[in-house]
Amino acid sequence: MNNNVLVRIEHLRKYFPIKEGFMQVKNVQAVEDVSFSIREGETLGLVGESGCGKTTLGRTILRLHEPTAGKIYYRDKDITKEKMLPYRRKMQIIFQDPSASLDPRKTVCEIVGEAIDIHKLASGKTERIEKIQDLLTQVGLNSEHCNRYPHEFSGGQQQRIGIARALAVQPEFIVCDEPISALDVSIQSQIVNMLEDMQQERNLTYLFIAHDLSVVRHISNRIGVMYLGNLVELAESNELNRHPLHPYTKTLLSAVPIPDPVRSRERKRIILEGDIPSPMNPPSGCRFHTRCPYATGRCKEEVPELRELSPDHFAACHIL
Amino acid sequence: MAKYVIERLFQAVVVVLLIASITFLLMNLVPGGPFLSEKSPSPQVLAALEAKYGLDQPVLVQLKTYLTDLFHGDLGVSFKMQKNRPVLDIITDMFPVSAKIGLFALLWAIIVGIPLGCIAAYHRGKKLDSFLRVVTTLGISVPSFVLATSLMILFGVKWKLLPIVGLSSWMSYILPCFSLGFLPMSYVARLTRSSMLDVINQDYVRTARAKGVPPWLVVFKHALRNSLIPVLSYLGPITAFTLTGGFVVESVFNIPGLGRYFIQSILNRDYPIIMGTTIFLASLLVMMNLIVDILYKFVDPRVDLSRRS
Amino acid sequence: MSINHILSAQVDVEPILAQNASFEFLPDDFELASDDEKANFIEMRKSMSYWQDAWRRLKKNQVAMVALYIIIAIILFAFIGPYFSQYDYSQQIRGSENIAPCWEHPFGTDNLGRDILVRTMFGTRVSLIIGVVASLLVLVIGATYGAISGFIGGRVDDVMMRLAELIYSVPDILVVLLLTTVLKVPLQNAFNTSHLAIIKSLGVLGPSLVAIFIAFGLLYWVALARIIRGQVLMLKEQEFVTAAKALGASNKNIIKKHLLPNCIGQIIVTTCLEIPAAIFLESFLSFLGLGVSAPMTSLGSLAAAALSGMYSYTYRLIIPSVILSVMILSLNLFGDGLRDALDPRLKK
Amino acid sequence: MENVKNEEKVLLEVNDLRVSFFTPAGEVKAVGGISYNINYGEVMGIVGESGSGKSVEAYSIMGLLQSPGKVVGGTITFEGEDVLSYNKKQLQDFRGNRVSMIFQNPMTCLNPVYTIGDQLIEAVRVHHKIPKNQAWAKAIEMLELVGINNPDKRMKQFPHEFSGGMRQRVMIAMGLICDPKLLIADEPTTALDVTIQAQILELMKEIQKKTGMAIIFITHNLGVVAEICDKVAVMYAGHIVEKGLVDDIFYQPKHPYTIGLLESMPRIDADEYERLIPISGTPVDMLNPPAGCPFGPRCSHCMKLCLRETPPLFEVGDGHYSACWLLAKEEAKEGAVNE
Amino acid sequence: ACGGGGGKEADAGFEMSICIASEPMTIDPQLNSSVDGANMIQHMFEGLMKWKDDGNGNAVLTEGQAASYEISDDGLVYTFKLRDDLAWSDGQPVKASDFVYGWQRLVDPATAADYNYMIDGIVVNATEIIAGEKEPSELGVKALDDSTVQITITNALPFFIEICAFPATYPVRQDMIEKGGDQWTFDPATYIGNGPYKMSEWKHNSYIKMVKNDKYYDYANLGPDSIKFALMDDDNAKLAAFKSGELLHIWNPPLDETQALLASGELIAADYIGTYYVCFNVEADPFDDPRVREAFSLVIDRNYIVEQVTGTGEVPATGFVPSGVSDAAGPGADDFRTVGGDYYSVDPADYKANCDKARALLAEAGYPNGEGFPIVDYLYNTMDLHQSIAEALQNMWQTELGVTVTLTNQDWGVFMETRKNHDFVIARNGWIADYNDPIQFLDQFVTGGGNNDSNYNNSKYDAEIAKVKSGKTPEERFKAMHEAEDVLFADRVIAPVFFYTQPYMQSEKVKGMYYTPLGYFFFMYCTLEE
Ligand SMILES: Nc1ncnc2c1ncn2[C@@H]1O[C@H](COP(=O)(O)OP(=O)(O)OP(=O)(O)O)[C@@H](O)[C@H]1O
Ligand SMILES: Nc1ncnc2c1ncn2[C@@H]1O[C@H](COP(=O)(O)OP(=O)(O)OP(=O)(O)O)[C@@H](O)[C@H]1O
Ligand SMILES: [Mg+2]
Ligand SMILES: [Mg+2]
Repeated sequence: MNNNVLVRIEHLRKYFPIKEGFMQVKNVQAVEDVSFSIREGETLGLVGESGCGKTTLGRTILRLHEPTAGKIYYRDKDITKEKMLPYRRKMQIIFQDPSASLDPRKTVCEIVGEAIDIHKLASGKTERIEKIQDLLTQVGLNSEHCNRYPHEFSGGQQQRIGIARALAVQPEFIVCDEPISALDVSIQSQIVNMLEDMQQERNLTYLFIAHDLSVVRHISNRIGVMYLGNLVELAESNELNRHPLHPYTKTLLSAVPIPDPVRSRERKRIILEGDIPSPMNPPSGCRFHTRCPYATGRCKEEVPELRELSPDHFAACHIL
Repeated sequence: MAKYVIERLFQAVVVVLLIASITFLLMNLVPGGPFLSEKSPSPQVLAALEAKYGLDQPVLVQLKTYLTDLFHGDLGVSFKMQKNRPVLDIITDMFPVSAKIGLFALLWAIIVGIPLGCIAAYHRGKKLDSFLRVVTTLGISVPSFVLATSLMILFGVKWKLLPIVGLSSWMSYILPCFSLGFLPMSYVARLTRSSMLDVINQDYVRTARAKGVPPWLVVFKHALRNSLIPVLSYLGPITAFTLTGGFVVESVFNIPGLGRYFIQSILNRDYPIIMGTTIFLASLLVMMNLIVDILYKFVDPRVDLSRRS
Repeated sequence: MSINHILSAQVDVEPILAQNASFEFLPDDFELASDDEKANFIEMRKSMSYWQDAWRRLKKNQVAMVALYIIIAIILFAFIGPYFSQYDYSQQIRGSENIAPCWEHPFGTDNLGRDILVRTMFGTRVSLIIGVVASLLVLVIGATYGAISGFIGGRVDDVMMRLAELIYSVPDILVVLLLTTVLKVPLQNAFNTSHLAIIKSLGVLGPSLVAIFIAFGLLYWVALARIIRGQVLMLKEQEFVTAAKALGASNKNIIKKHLLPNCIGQIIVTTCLEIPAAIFLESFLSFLGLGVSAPMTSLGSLAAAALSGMYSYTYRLIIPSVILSVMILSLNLFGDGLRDALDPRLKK
Repeated sequence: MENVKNEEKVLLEVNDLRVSFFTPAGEVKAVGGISYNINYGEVMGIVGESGSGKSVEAYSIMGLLQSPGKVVGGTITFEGEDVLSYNKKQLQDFRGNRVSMIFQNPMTCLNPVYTIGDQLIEAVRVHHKIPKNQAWAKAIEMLELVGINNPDKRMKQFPHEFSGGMRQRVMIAMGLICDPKLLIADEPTTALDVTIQAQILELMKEIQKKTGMAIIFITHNLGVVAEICDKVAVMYAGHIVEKGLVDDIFYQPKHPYTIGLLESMPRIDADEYERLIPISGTPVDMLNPPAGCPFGPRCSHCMKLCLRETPPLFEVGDGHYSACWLLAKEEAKEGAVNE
Repeated sequence: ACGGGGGKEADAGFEMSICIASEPMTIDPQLNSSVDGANMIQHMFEGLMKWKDDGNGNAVLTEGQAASYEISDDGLVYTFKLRDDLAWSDGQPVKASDFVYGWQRLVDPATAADYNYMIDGIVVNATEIIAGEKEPSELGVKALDDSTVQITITNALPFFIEICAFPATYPVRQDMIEKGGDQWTFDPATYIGNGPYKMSEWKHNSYIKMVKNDKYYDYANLGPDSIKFALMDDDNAKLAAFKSGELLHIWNPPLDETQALLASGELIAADYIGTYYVCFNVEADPFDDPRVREAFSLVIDRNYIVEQVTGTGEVPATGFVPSGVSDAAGPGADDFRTVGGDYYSVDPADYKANCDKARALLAEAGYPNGEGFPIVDYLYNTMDLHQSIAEALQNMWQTELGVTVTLTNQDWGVFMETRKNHDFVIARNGWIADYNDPIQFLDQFVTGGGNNDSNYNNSKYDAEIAKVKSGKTPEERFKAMHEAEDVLFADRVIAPVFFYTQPYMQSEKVKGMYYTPLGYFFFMYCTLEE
């Protein structure tokens, strides 16, 4: 890992317009004013409740959604308005649900080969096949699997196919959008290890999205916590785990179940009241104030800035 | 909701006008004209007729005149089939006849078709299902002229059970309504079956069973309502078509309905009637689609009318 | 925690062994198994391609298989049958008019002394061709249109769907009439002068039929387009489409390679329903004089013509109607089976 | 907890239950002979990976197996009655009333076209002929119990107006509304995110304390099991490979699969980065279940014997069972040597 | 004669339910141009002359509203004396002026009546009025007083008296037409007639019902209490309704049933003055060669067609003007066909010889055994009958001549336009007379004539027709007409196939119906016998 910034986003916003009534349009504010940077070779974890905008953020960075506002830089080049085809080779994504992300009517060969065809990475048929088999071996599948269909594989194997597809273009940066949440416990660790190995071998940079802090903590160098479209905390991963600052991060940490009966009996949980507000009309001020046990009048009115509270530890909260 | 309906009605007017214009142009492009006959009328007569009905104008001028008249509620008079009779009279005369038969046909199609579909889905893969599938597919594979004529000959001539000509008593409705409704019935049954199959394995149906709800209630309360949407979508246009009658059924049973008239008007190149019936049918179709869209909301509360693209 | 943890806790095996008398330990039982042995142990499911697998499932579907056999029989009847007949569809045998079914003419003869059996064979052939060609046309156009409309979405979708609605309401007979007349001369010339066998054979069917195909292509795809559009609207949100986008695939490729293949079930079923629609349209148009050119015939026109002899020659109506119904029935039942077989989601 | 527990009285007994699916591809032995008991007021966890037969087993108890699934052997005894021999009427009365079930996916388990109120009331009224307003009151009471604010208003809303967590709570309310003796919760929190999962777990603990019903809690998340269960059964490929009290399983695991599971999970409380230890290999295909120990191919200590014979459940402690030949290794070796 | 017939039996006494066709285009006497319309009009209106039963079911011409008439010696002035017991169905007297109005209305360009050609060139000034050059009031039809109508014609035409029985010349009520406007025919209140029956109900596309007109002079002798013309277009439905007893009289049962029905006597083939023929486009290659046309005509096995294909008693055609059209001597004597003779033999025994001759002709024209003959297309309009005939013709041409003929059918509208535009090589054609005179047929082929679909162009022929038009005596006229037909056949412009019949079925219980070979059937004196 070095300190070169690979991907940087500034004040990124993504709103989804939704038709409401006659000629009216409302916006789902899925990502609201998020800025951070990812250094080359590092893994940035991104956690948050379901629906808080993690996937949207990840996809917006890849311009699979067009950003509503803000800028995306790749190696200091502003790619917010660029043609994406050349960057598709550099930036890839691994999806949450492996079975949904593989076309059920394509063989593994066709799925992995598609990337090679699009970017014309192979000069001939044989080279193409070789490349594909090479990739499959790398992700722990063998070449016999080449002519099978996704439904013939288990979840873990399907995720491997997805990873092979992402690796086919030899990317530098991969958005891992909850790559393990749909997998079985016994398989999760295989994939996590594999991602780690790949990173080692190819000096990859990951944006690792999940809502399970324990996995994210394991794999990430730094972790960002999102709540309702906002980035509320960002810190080095052990730091975040040991000294969470934002009330929401604390809740999140306390909610992770611990596979240890005694400790889990002892543990005190912070249970949040109420549900996540709708991103269509988010609360004013700090978006967390409606559920925050420490909310004050100020939280209702003023949007907290993401401040560096200790070195490399940022949080957005008025009471800190 | 009201806003939505108004918006849709506005769209409907535009669509119908477009249809009217296209049909008008098409109609004029097709060879033949209303005044041709085996003994062709003398050129003077022809010229007089064309002048009388405005056919001597360029087509676009005719179209403009037609549309202006249309806005004043004037659909013109028949050129040929019922010479000089106002088209509006003809439609108001015939539509109720077609509609009455169509309504009964639809009723039977729905009342029989939906339960048949449910039963077939519930017995999926069993003998009964196969049997019902064959019957309903037959419904869409027998040409209507074969069905109608055979029924007429069997019931009217061979067994003399039912009257054949016209609509003299309720008995005379049986055969036409049955023939007209057989295809929609089969279609509805097929649709119900297939959408029911999608629904019957849904988690909430299992939830209902887990609550101890008896099987028939599970099917007719929990599964049916959720599988109605495709059936409704089908029923929209088909209602419009059935209410305006079927050419074959109306010819065979000699029912003075709109369906037969529509086809005949084309064959006779009776321009005002072609236009009138087309506009009427298109309006009905658009209206039915609107009604169906509103019904969606009642069947399924998740449907958000304003969000349909 | 490790294996030692388990090894440290040993149990008394005798009572358990006692339950299963035939069981005995072998000397090398407690040696570690090699990787090969493990690999052999899991008997991998036989690798089958998508189509092999679909075919296997189809074969298990009795209704679909019976339907398939009937379809094959009908195809043989229509395409091979005439070679076994000593008559031709237009051959008028003087003195053999209006013969009831007999050994010489199993389906009898018509008022011009033509063998109805061979005419039925040709009629079946024509109807099949009409059904298949027309529905293929519908398929290609409807699927493309629907997929584009659904995939692009937004304004384009709005406009395309309104256009489809328009087409739905324009009187089809007018269009067929127009096409027949507009196309008559050029087609006739093409038929008469062309040396291509295929165009010549189209000539036998007549210009109206070509017009019907075109009309089908122009008008009847609306239903299919709507269905495909709905399906595409759903599919395009699927992650494998996003994945293709992320790889940089073009819209055209996404539609062609991912969206359409995944609508195959819907496409098959709708196409199977289009087949009778096409056949009926032809017979209805024959009825209006816009169908296949005499003396060539179709099942629809055979049936329509038989209506004029319902009392004296009832079998002339029954024969084509039954073949028609059975044909459409089998096509649909087979289509249903194919849909099920092609749906990998149904696979467990 | 102890005070409400009807100590040691068996509520449900499952004995050698076998369930198969007869698919076109062949017989899928989804459950291959499992046995366990649950006492009144007990919470039993069933863990195991996806496809190991947890749900199928639960459905068999409820009589909800869909074709082509069939119970091909074993018995299920509930309060002394043989559930498998119930006729339709008895089964209807049994379901929802004496045993109720919460399903895996709260988003799809409520009928989208009826209001929450309708569905809750229906659950009462199929079993008790009580007037509507009484049922209504009861439903409101249940919604309050599961912590839904403003139940009066909520009763008239449709499922899509509820969030996932709230729907799961409605499902729980529906499960509890007839005061069942046993609640089967099939992965009630898997589809929810951690904060809501925590809410639901708290809620279930609380209710269990109040009503004293027994719960079968199906999940594959060991963390969740650690929080809520008294007993645990670990399933693998249609078999129970280990069962025992929760502390036994977590602190004294005696099956390589259980050990693997515990080890493969990253711990939120770990102090240093340590590489995860995955269970290698992929789960077995239930269409061709191997003759020996189904876990064999993935087990790093797999022995020749494992590939030949399915290990029986050995009792390794008080109520703690494990099915692994390793437990017999030394014994048998000695035996063999002795001979 | 009560009860029976129709759906509702008990109430209305004897109802004669008939189906001859579907909804008529119009029942306005002047505007009507169809046979079915004419049949209905003739029951509700009456002209100066009318048709009556000769006792054998054949109609003969007799005085109608006129009590008597006189013809001037030069045969140009007809003076009709009206009966004195005439009244319209609303009770108003029928006056001579009503007749004048009717005749004038026929030629008034504002009316745009198709059938103004019936008196075009016959009645004085008609041509000029039609062309808009003179006022309708200048027509040679005058009311001398309230009960005398005087008509002046340009030539002495024996058939003129028959035109006076033709619907287009019926009197109509000016006040009603002005009151009801274009729609006066639809409402029984404005559709006031002077015939034996009056319209009581018109259920569009279902039936037209008429009841006895108590103001009619012969009211006491009328038969059915009501006549119901069912308006149907499905042949099977008609037959079914006839078989089930709902209809007592129908026309045109389904094609394939006719042979059996004719054999059993249920179907009757009434004479009908009309010819079914094949016309060639004489300007289009290869039919610009009369030898080719003759060859095509000769190989038509007309006997086969009338026996096997049509099967309703049609007569193989041996010329253009059909049998049944009277010659100079008038009705009763030899008819035009017999006098004119056959242009070729239709004796089955001669068929082979005909074919041989045809092949020889074709070879002569440069196509031995059909070699080198282009593919020609036979055009017909959609109808079972036409299709069967087309198929039979195609077969004959192909097998006997070795040529290739394709068939094209077109919908009526397109067909009419194609044929009128001469956009064909061979086409089906047919002609039905409106009155009993050969000129009805022969007039067609004058150069540039509106119905000269063949594009035939022969000054000799034109001259003969001109002679007919200006002919002062019947003999003169008929001689010219025979000569014209000869010219036509010398040129082989057409290939007649058969002379029409009008097949009908009528319940055996019904008696007293009579008809003309022009297709007019009269039911007003029918009775029902149990
Ligand atoms: N295409 C879209 N149109 C409208 N709203 C959308 C769209 N995609 C996402 N959203 C909304 O944006 C918000 C953020 O969604 P997103 O998928 O990014 O959440 P997430 O954090 O990835 O959740 P999860 O953990 O469940 O995957 C949600 O409220 C979602 O409903
Ligand atoms: N309808 C069915 N047809 C065929 N096989 C089935 C069917 N339902 C379940 N199975 C098989 O039964 C086995 C057990 O499935 P089950 O649903 O009980 O797993 P589970 O343990 O609940 O998994 P999960 O954690 O994913 O819910 C699986 O191998 C599955 O393939
Ligand atoms: Mg997400
Ligand atoms: Mg499960």
